[in-house]
Amino acid sequence: MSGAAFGYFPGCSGLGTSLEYERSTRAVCRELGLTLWDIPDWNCCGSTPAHTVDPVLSAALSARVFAQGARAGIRDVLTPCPSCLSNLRNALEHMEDELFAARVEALTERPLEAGHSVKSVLQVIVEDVGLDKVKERVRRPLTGLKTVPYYGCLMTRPEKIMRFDDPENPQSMDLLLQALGAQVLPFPLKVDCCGGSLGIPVRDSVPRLAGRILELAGELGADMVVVACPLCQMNLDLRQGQIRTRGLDYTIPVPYFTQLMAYAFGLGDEEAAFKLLAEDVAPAFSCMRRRAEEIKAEEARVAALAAQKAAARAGRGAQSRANGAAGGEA
Amino acid sequence: MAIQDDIKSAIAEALPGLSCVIGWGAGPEALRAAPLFMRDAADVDKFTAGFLAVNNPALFLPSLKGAKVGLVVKGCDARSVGQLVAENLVSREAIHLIGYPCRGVIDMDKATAALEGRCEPGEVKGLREENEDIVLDAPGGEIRLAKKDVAADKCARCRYPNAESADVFVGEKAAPVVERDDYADLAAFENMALDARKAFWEKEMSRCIRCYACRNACPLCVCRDHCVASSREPHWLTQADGVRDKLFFQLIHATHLAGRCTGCGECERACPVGIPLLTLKRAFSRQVEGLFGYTAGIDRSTPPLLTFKLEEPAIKEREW
Amino acid sequence: MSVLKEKELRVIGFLCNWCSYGGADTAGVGRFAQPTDLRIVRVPCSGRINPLFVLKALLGGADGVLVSGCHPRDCHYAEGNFYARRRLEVLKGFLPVLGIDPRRFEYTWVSASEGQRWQHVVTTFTANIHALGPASFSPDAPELEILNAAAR
Amino acid sequence: MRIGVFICHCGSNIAGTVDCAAVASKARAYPDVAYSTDIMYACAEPGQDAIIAAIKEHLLTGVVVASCTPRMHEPTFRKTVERAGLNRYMFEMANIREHVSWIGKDIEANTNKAAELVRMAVSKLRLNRELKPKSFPVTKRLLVVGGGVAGIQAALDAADAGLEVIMVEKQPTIGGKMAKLDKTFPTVDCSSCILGPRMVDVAQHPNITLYAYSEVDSISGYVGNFDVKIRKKASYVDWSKCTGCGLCTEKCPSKKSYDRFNEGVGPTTAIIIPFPQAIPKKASIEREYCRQFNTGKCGVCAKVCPTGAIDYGMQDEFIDAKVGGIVAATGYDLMDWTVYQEYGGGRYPDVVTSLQYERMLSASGPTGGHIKRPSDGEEPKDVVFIQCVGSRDVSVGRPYCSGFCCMYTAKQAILTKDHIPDSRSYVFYMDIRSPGKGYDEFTRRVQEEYQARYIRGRVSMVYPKGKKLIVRGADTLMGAQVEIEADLVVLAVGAEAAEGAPHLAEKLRISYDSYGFFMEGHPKLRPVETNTAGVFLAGACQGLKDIPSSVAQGSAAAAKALALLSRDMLDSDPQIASVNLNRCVGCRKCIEVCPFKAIQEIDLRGQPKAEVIETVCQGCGLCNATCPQGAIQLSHFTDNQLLAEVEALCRF
Repeated sequence: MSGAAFGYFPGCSGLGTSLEYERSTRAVCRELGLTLWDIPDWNCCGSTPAHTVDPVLSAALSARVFAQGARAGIRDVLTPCPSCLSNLRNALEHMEDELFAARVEALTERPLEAGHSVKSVLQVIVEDVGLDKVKERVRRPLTGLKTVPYYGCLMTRPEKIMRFDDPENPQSMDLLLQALGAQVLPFPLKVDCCGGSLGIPVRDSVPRLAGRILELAGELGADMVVVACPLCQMNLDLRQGQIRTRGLDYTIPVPYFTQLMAYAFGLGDEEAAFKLLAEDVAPAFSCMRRRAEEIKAEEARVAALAAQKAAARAGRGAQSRANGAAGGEA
Repeated sequence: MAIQDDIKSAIAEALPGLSCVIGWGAGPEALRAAPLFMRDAADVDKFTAGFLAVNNPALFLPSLKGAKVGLVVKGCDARSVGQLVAENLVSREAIHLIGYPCRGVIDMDKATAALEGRCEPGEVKGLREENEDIVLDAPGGEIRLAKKDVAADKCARCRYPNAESADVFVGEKAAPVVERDDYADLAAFENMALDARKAFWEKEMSRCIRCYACRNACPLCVCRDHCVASSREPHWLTQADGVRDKLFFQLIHATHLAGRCTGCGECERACPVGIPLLTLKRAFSRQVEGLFGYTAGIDRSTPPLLTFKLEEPAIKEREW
Repeated sequence: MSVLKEKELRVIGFLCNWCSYGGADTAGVGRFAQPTDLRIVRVPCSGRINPLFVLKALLGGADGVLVSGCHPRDCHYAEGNFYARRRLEVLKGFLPVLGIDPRRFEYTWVSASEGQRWQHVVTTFTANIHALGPASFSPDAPELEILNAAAR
Repeated sequence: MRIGVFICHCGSNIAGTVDCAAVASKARAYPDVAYSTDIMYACAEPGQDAIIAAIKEHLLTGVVVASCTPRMHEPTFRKTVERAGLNRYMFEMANIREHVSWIGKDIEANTNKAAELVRMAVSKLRLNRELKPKSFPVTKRLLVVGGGVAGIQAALDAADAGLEVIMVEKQPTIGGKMAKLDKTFPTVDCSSCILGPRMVDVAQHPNITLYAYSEVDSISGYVGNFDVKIRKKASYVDWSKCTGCGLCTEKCPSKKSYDRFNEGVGPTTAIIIPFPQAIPKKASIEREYCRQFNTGKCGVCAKVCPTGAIDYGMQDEFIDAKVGGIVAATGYDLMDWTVYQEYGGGRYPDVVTSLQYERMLSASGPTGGHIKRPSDGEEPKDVVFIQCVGSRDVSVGRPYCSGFCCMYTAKQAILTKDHIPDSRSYVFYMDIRSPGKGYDEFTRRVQEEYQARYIRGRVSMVYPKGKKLIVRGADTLMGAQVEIEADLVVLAVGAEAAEGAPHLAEKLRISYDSYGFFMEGHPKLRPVETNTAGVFLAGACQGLKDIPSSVAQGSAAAAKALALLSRDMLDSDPQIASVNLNRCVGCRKCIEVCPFKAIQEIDLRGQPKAEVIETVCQGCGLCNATCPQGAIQLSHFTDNQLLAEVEALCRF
């Protein structure tokens, strides 16, 4: 589906803590032929602070986003942030109830027409663009990079709201990373909780929960934990120092899948934006390159061996033919 | 007419092996032919075919069981025979069909209307066919009418002008008038609102005199003396002179013909008060053709309402 | 005899004994509340239903007719509902030519275990009939006599 | 005609929302009604006596009872009117309970509706005719479909009573699920020790013919005289020659076959005898794993077989049998639990099903009765049992309780401790369901004596970490999350009707629910009968149940079958079609559509006519709806009777 256009909703973190996600997403979408129109004068989706206290207010915030989009002729919205996606989807879902919609519209003072949709960047790349198209764009394959994909709790759940991938064992990011050439390790904690926003009221929760994820990633021998959610990324990356004080004995970079895509597509440092991560990706990439060399050498060895065998077979065949011919003469 | 003579020879040739051959001969008036039962050469001389050969000779078949009979048939007549055969109501072996290319038959209501102000149909003394016209020998001189203006409605949507199943076919086959029946007449009828359709039938049926000519003219109405219209066991109809019972009789007739009616139109032609009875039957035929792809009198398979499929691809059952 | 004025419409059901009548029983045993309009005629099999019963009911003043049998392949008599499916589908498409809204007639399949489904079917069908309102098909009703007289 | 109408209160079941007295009083105005009253319980003895008294006092010739569904008490009241001297078919019922009082609370509407239903019944009754049954001979032979414990019980009981029995079993051996179990609850006695002798009894019983590795291909006919076609599947071993020595299974070179009997715990050979106590103890070849079939080269079994029993060219064989009754005992299967991705969806070898665990516990199983982790063969120390995997879980479409998992999980926890004394068992449960003799005591023992740790809560996730499996769940009693490092996880996988059950139901013409379980005739009063005369149910095919209940139902089904087949002649239902020869025009349409070939063409003075074969007609009425002139009428459901009901409802 090349040439498609979406209204783009970066979400609050896109302007702050997840600038690297934002930049790489825009770059990757451009490369894949997706046009992104910024929704004019967008506002908070109504996530955590609002929806925990007032579902109507929360939906009203989302509804205003759609209404702003509609003014610019936008119906289909794209957002990188699963939390925003969840809230925007929930708002659309709840507003199918007329009574609820009326309460929301009393706040927004404008009715929301039907026909709006919202999808995640991940879903659009995997389902609408397709992995074949992604593969075509790869200039610098991630051969030798050991990754674990981490989807977080919201990307596929609740199932009937998100309607994307398997809720308990999603595969889309696994397949996407494979398409980029990376090695993907089966990661049982891919939808486990990282602590989310609980890290603010219950400080201890994030080191414990995020720690568990990082620990298993390390045990499996991963070079990177690849994420799709700004909050997960923050918990796993920014708080890694904290987690290390509680026993984690290594560092592991936590990039967004879009950053790896930007790298694999051969885009510049500015667009891959690895510099904005807390944990350095450089050691992981040098590991990758070393392993890539090894893989290359091994492949060459196997090819040489095969060639040798083939030559030997050919030689034997020639000899036996020669023998046969000789026998015939005799 | 050369073709008429050819048909006569075909009849004469077949007659020795048959108890009789049914065709058409002179009727009470010059514009009306009547069924002719031919048993010898003198009878054969009286035979006429052509634009006045209106009656469907298949009507007589079920009552002539036991002896081999010959029938001169138009395409639509042959369909009636075909359907009777498909339902095992008559045996194909006991019938000798002589077919000829039919180029339409007269609709007396239309002819009467066309002659309005010029003469009464009964005053016409003779008729000859000239290509696409008929020329009437009327008291005030010859009257020329275009066939298409006075032909039966069914002829304008004729798909099978030639009796394809005939044992002997005389003459060059005629081209079908249409390739498929689009039921445009029904579609036009259904342009009326539902309530208007109801009112239409209520008004039409109020004229019915319960003479059952429609039933008696139908070649596929094989119940004959055992029609439920006059039965107490089962007692589907009262004898009350109300629109409801009159309409219900037509619904019984149409329902019994669902998937069987070949559209010969004899019911409607026979109706003395001019109720458009074929419309009801065609509504069923449209359903059956659409759902089961079955054309009565042409398909040799079991009639669709006497069989079934485990999966019915054309039936979209409603979700609840 | 009549339905309750302003409250009910005349809804007649033909149900096969083995599946749908049992399903309606199961709904009753489960106390699944349903509208009161429906009156059920019990027949051994949906194949027993001559489409003329449906037409008789509709001409006789029924506002809606519902037929229900065993699910295809589950017929107690092996094949009855297969024939019913063809005949009733043909009938449904015939009704409009008479000026009867085809939504006034539905046929469906409900098994003896599907009490909840039966409740859903009855509730939905009755609601649909109420949305359509009373059938105006009333040949021989007094006002029609007047209409007919006018036509004559 | 003089009709009596009785409006039953059914205690408050009807009278609670229907004004029964008002209905009775309205009914007095209906045509031919000579007597009408309301009555407290029509079906109770005083009620029946009152009906009989009224028939005699008011010289009634027909009776309408308005009460519950005719599917419940029509036979009861027919007998009542018969006792009063009326023909049993001079009776009609109006269903004012299931179809009126129980589905709405509007007394005005209910009373009006009840009165209308009574009017319909009266209208129909006025056209009822006396009907007399005909009798026909019975085939005294019983077919039992399924050779699990329920089928075995039914077959042995019937055979012991002198009935000929044919048993058809889909697998190469009888024994069913019980044969796979190591021990049984709550006695912890050896499953094969109690089942084995009964299996041998089946094989040796002179009245039982066993067709193993066979399926019911088709069934036609009706109660007393079913015609059954049995498909004997090709086993590629001539069982008349096979001695069950097992040499072929030792020498077979394809050793990677899926072991069906052992639930895939360890592989097996392509030619197999399922287990040492199999009945019949005969070898069969699993074609998809056999080298001979896949490559055309091997033939080892044929070479080593001392009796030359191997026959690679064998074809399926069909056997026709005539039986009078049928017991369906097809049991259950485990649901496909791999939908639970949170438990690994089948990706983690050390997450096993309860039935696989049974095979590990069994001394005759592939591990020789040693509990070993499938991944590395090590003995587990921490074993976690997760209950309700596919039971009571709406999210996977399984809202029902499988019934026996609580108990076998307790048993497996005990056996785990017996096998590995220093092991620890953890059981995640929702509720402990143990209503049975000695059952609750058993689940208490496993906690108190065997120190199994019972944790009330669901497991949200199982994932591997190193050599361990981390089991994370809720402890709802503590209000806390728990994580257990397990060596082995056993899932109590929910059960569903056996694969293919709906197909068999269609052949038997019985109903089944959305999970494939067969419908009993009445949930309380006819638990082993079906609505199809002559077809009975035993065991888990009707609904999940444990071994004692399955055995009890096997015996019950046998008793019902014996009651039926002890008679030499059966009365045919007179509610069948008949032809009015005067009206029949011999068009053959009825013959064409009859599903039972119950109508034949006869010649009446040179005219073809239809004639109903009375013992073959099943009374569906398809012919009646097909005959244009209404010459063929279904007695008791004639056109006139149905028209009378319709007209009773019509406005005009």
